[in-house]
Amino acid sequence: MAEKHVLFTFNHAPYGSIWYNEGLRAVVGVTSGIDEHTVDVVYVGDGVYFTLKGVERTDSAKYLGTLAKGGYKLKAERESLEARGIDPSELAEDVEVISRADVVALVDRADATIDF
Amino acid sequence: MAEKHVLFTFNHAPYGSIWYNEGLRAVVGVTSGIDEHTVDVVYVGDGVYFTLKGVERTDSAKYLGTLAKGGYKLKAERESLEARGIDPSELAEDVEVISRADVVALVDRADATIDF
Amino acid sequence: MATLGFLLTLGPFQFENWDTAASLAEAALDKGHEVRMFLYLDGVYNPVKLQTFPDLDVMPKDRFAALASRGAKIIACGICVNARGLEKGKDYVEGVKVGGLPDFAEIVAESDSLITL
Amino acid sequence: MATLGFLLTLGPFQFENWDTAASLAEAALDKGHEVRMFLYLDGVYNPVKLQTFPDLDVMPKDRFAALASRGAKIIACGICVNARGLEKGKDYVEGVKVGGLPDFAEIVAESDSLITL
Amino acid sequence: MANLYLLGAPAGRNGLALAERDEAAAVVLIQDGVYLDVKCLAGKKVYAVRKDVEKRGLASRLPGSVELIDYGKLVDLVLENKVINFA
Amino acid sequence: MANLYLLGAPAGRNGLALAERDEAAAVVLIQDGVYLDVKCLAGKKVYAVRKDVEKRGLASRLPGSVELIDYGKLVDLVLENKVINFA
Repeated sequence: MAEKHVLFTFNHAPYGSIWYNEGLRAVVGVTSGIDEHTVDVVYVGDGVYFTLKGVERTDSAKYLGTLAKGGYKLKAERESLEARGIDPSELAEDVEVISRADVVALVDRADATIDF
Repeated sequence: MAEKHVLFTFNHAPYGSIWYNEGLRAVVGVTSGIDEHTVDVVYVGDGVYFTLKGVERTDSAKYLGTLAKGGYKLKAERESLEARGIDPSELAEDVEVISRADVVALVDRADATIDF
Repeated sequence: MATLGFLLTLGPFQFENWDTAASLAEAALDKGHEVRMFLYLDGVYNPVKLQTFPDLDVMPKDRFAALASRGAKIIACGICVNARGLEKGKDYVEGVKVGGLPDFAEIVAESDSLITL
Repeated sequence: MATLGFLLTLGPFQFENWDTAASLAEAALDKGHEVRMFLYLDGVYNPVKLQTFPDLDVMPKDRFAALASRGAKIIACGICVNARGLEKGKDYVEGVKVGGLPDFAEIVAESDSLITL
Repeated sequence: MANLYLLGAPAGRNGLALAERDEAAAVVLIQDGVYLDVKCLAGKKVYAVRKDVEKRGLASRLPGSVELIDYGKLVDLVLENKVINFA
Repeated sequence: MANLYLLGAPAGRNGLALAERDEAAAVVLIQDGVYLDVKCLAGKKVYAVRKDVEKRGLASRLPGSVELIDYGKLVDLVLENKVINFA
């Protein structure tokens, strides 16, 4: 069966709804099965609020730990951060800021996309 | 028991979610029980999309009929319409356009408020 | 002492509203107030007694059961209950009743303040 | 012929997503394609077989049962099922199975295109 | 007695627009409502639920004039004022 | 093969911003995504699900260049292109 490269986008802020966390559970599920897919994890729109330094990550810690071990970085879209007045210095250390053009390049690279 | 005047605001566009319709069911429920409350029904934000002339009202028809019989009008906030580029001529005939200041006056008049 | 009413239209887990409603109701009871709550639409999923989820220490249904046992009057919309296949709430935690919108109209009448979540 | 995959994370009634997912799956089967669907989070409420609601001619669960009977492979997330008190899907319509995220990973592998709703 | 606007999401934006025009308004930010930009409320009393602010790492991003409160205080406010719901 | 952006709500806005920058983009508006303002997509192919547009009374409000399609056509598009999900 075909291994695929899957782009996950996170669109909801924590914690009003649960996609921010259950989406990470799904990312881990998709990367760790017999079908060894690879992924990109990108925060866009209100999703970027999850990448703030001070966000409590208790419930997401195990998924984030697994992803970090797999060499994955969390990516946040610069234009979404700017629109919300968030400076890169306010972000957690494991977050990489990329441009909207970079996100489009990830769209091009992906075999499938999933939005949470 | 105290009869109250209740302000219902409708904030969700049809039909992505069901509040636009089940909110009307609740309005009818609140006006027609032993506790004979009176109501205002105001569409604000994306809720104003429900007041467009061409919106299919099949599922809401019975609630709207009951409200019309009770002498109630649907009210749409002018500023929300303008922000969405909706001209009053595009609205259904049973909709009255009121200003944001008018909505604040309805807030003042209400004993309780409910948002859908 | 006063009476605080709630209208809850979202279910457990997916949205935060159930937790806010339960927390506010608990705080109101702590202060000696009365609590009335109407579960409408997906709100009727909250008191299903068979919830089991390793990630949460306390299940949503347990919070609602505790509220009911402390005297909160919690009523779920019967039409919504049956639509969602919950069969008149036969698998609800103790203390939560199934009713209808006339019960909500009564809650509106009885409550000094009303919170929609 | 191709395979169309779905990830559905919202339940029946409250949001429109279940209807769009079912309609697209029906259209795909009509064209002779294969359908795979993973029900995640509130999506697991869709196939509860006791749904009854006078305002709808066809219940959501009937749409999903029909899809399954036409060969669509529909799998619900077991963790989500149990969290919501649905006891391993014992009251599900026929044809809907309970599984886990590895099944979703397989759906991702098998599907020519994947739709999230 | 104030009109106490309870602002969450997504309806909070609509309530915020009303509160801005309402001289009797006080505002409480709850749940994802703590992301709202409350600059337009200058001069009005604004509260936010402490737990909702802190979990989201927003304490340093809110104006200093916003008072963080717990659920007990929110119950008091809700019963002392008229609640204008926009969750 | 285009990047076929499936835009609903609330994530549709985020997908729209990407589609605007994506030369390979085509767009399908579904569900509450039909309320999106697609002016920024001038020159790109935009479809909308006919049922979602007509129920909402929006047929006359959409640009004439938007092609209304049924679910059968959407299945064809989804299988002929890469789906970029923003429901």
